[in-house]
Amino acid sequence: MGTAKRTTLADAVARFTRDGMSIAIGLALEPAIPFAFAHELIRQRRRDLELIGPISDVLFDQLIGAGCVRRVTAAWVGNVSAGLGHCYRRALEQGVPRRIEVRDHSNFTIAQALLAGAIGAPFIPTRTLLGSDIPRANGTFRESVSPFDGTTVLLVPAVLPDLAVIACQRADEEGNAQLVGPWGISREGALAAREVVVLAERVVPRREISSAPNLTLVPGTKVVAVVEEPFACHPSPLQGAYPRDHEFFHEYHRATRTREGFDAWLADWVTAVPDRAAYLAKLAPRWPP
Amino acid sequence: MGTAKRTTLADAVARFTRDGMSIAIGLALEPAIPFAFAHELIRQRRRDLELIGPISDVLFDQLIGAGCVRRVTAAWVGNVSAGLGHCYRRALEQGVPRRIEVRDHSNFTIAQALLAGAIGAPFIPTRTLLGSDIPRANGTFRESVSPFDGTTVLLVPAVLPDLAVIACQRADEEGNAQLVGPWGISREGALAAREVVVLAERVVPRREISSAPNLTLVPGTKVVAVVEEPFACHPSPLQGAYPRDHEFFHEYHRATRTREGFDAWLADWVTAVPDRAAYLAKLAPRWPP
Amino acid sequence: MIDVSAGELMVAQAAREIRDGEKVFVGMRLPLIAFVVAKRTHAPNAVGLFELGLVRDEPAAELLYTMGDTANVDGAMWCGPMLDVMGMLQRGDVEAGFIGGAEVDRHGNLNTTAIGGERQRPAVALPGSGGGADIASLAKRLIVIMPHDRRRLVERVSFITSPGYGDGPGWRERVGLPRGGPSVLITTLGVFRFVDGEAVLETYHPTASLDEVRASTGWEPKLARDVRATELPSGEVLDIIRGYDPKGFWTRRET
Amino acid sequence: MIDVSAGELMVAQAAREIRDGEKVFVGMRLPLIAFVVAKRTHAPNAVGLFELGLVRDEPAAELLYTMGDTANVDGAMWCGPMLDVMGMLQRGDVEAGFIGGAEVDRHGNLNTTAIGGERQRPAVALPGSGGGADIASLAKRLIVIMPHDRRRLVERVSFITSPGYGDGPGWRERVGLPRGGPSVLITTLGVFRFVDGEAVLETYHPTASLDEVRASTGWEPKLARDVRATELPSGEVLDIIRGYDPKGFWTRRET
Repeated sequence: MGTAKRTTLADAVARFTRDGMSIAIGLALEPAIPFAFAHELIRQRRRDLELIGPISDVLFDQLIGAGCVRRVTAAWVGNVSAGLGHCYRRALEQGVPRRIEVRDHSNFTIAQALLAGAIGAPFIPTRTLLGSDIPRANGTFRESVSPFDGTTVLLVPAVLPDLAVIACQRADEEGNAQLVGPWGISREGALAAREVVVLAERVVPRREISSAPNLTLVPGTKVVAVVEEPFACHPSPLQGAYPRDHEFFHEYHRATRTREGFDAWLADWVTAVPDRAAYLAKLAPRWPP
Repeated sequence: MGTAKRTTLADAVARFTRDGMSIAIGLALEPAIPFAFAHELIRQRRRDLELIGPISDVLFDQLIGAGCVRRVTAAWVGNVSAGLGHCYRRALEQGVPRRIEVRDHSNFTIAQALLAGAIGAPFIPTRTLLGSDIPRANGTFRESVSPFDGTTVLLVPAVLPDLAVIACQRADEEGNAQLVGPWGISREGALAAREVVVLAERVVPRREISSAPNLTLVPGTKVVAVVEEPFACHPSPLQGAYPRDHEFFHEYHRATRTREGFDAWLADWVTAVPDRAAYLAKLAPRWPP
Repeated sequence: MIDVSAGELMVAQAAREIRDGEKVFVGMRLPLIAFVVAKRTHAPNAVGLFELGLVRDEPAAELLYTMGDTANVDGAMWCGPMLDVMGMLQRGDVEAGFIGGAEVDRHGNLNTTAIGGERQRPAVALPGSGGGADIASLAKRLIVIMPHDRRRLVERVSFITSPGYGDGPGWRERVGLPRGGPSVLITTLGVFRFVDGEAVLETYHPTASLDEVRASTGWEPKLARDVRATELPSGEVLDIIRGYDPKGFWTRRET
Repeated sequence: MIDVSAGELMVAQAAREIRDGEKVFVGMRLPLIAFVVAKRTHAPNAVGLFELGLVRDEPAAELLYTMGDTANVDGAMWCGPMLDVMGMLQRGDVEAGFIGGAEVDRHGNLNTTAIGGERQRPAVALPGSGGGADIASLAKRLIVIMPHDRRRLVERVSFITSPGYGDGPGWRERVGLPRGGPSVLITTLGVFRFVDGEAVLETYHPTASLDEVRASTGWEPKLARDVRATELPSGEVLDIIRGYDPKGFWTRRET
């Protein structure tokens, strides 16, 4: 097996993302959020993206504020420990920097939508959200009746992302990616996607992967690019590698209350920073802790 | 947390099984089959059981031959490396030692039936088995049309076993069970069941479990009994502990061609053997290898 | 006055809502601390489920800012897919769950989606459901925690993110929800118990008053026959709360 | 005569059916050895999927008696739930799969369930589908391997466990199957290729003859215009087969 999948983050974003595509990212919920990937999307000025995920902590907020996003298919967009996401609010309330569409989900329905995609089912029937206004707002669900017991069910149709981005502790050069810690909907999202990009804290020899194959979240057969990118998830945590940088989230919250504040933050931490190494140099010495 | 769940195999079978119940067992397919549990079911003369599983290698065959079984809900019953299951054949073809009912599944539909049970969905829609005679033979599926794209789907209703039996390498005293190797439909089966009994090669302190919680197949909250029973899966393999005893399967195949042969085999290896320790003593020195 | 914050009172009350041996969707913020209190006092066998894919029966060793903090994984008994945890919830294996909201109405319906305007162009965009709507739909018992003012406790929420009792008794059954509904609404000012699908004021916090509760509620609240002051947390409970959140990050934040 | 067993001929032909880079449901018995041959000759980038929950791109280091043997887990790249592997199959991510059967008909339908009588009281009870019916339903291409005699190659199977082309062209689409169907039937006597939903004899093994194939088939088989003898395995291929199964457990067993 070759090493054709091993590449840099900039190359992976250049080759495997395009304007208008749907990207599932931040699938483990609060941990293992591939912020490095989002920042590179912003630097490469991708536009009209559909973001798919459960919650995203501030990753979705940043991409929305940077004008990369057309639609958010998610259960929650904000800043988990600080509160609201200011860019998300500005986009929805004022159309700043552009209007976005929201396709509302709950965590469970987006999980089921990606499960359906992962196993090739057209939909999954559920009893969550009956009576909620989310199904009406979402517009893609159907209410139905179970032919087995006559009870009401909500049918959640499959979601099939063009791309899923997975950050993890280790992967081999074929993309066999191992994630330790909560998986959230990472596996469903990766298996539902057409292609997967893996950001690994360490790229390791196959024998390290095959010594514990139960930890492999997604087999390399789905993976098109493997990037070794240490600290790719900062400020979110990666189990066994680094903790969450709570203060960074709170600073972001304070700094981005205004559009000008966000633009300054973005210039400071993303657009004026060529790559993750420079970002980490800028963080030092405060981080890693 | 107490140690009230820790017990012996005989006690677990006495307290948590009863005539007529449905038991999901052998859920990892060829490996990690809890033969020790099946033998104790036979010794305690449980009757009218419904067995639920994908394939079972010869575990289902033995329980059928011993007259414990009323119904088999499965994808396959036989002897994986040797061929047919003679007891299964005798039961179906001749009603010997008693008639049994078969509820036909494929591996994928029984997986989906238990997935539905595990996540509390009434059914899972699938495209497998369209055109097969299995749905008609099974009788519980419904053909339907996806309201999203008008395509035909088969609806597989949830299966909810009364009990699931899981064999694994290690578990703590609360029943947090960690299985290394292929999981087959073990997790779906355990989560779909009302109660779970765990047979662990080793019962370990909590800290060993929580050092790698991604390997926990089922949380202890579902588990009613934890039995430390080394070599509980012989002649099937348990990864990292012992290999498959191929010859034992082939001997069983040869020995059980007739009902008298099976009865002799059963007396020799099960009913005249008080417990797993005696079984292992009988196997020595040929096994463990 | 009384040296107890509203956050601490809420945590203490929330802890009382957890029964021993229960499986509870803990969520984050105040409920997370309530779980710690319950575990260390009357409910040592309670088990916490976290929707991102964690089950644990010992609280994390340090204060959590999110359920995904590394400290919440250390010592977990199970770690894996959200689907399995949500599956347990949908099956009916989970006794109770905590959620908060931006708006709640007298029937316990919660809005965390948007206020005013159209959904795609709201006056105020809120973060959304997360797992809240799932817990509200599927847990056997829902415990609601939120700040108390007239903009939040409203006659009718403008969007039902997390279903309570809809428009009253029988509604959950009619829409097809399999079980559950809010059992209690704990606010910065008091505690409402749901009776026949409607919030009934059971206690007002000693930091507040009955009049303040009435003035801050967007409907005329029903009062329990024996409406009274909320029981103060014991010294032991306050010690646990303050030991776990020494800076008051969650228990003394502005709401 | 020729010192090649029918099993070895079948393995060699089965290996030819695997293309480089494909994801293949390998199953067990002869196909497992075919996967080894393909990997070591023309298809070094083929990946094997095993329905019990394994994905691997190197064959196991020793002969497997079942796909769950410990040697098949050692060196695997992925190990976990069957549902994920079957899910890849249903999504259409799997190019090919192998299955066998007790009966096959001219349209490639397979029976592994029961022969004669009622389903609940058959004349002969067979083990059942296992994953065979799923592979037949959902793989892009199905490779069928089985012993050849008139009781097995029948005009019409008595029970369709694994759907082939039903009663002919268009049937799979009509019943709702998303793709696939048998591409080839490899027997102990020859190789049939499916054309317009019907098995056409492409080659007969040099260990057999055209007449023997005809006499052993339960229908009058269509013959390819250039029907010919099956290509013998090269010395390299035979070495791989015999190196992997030195005792001929699978390649020389009585069928």
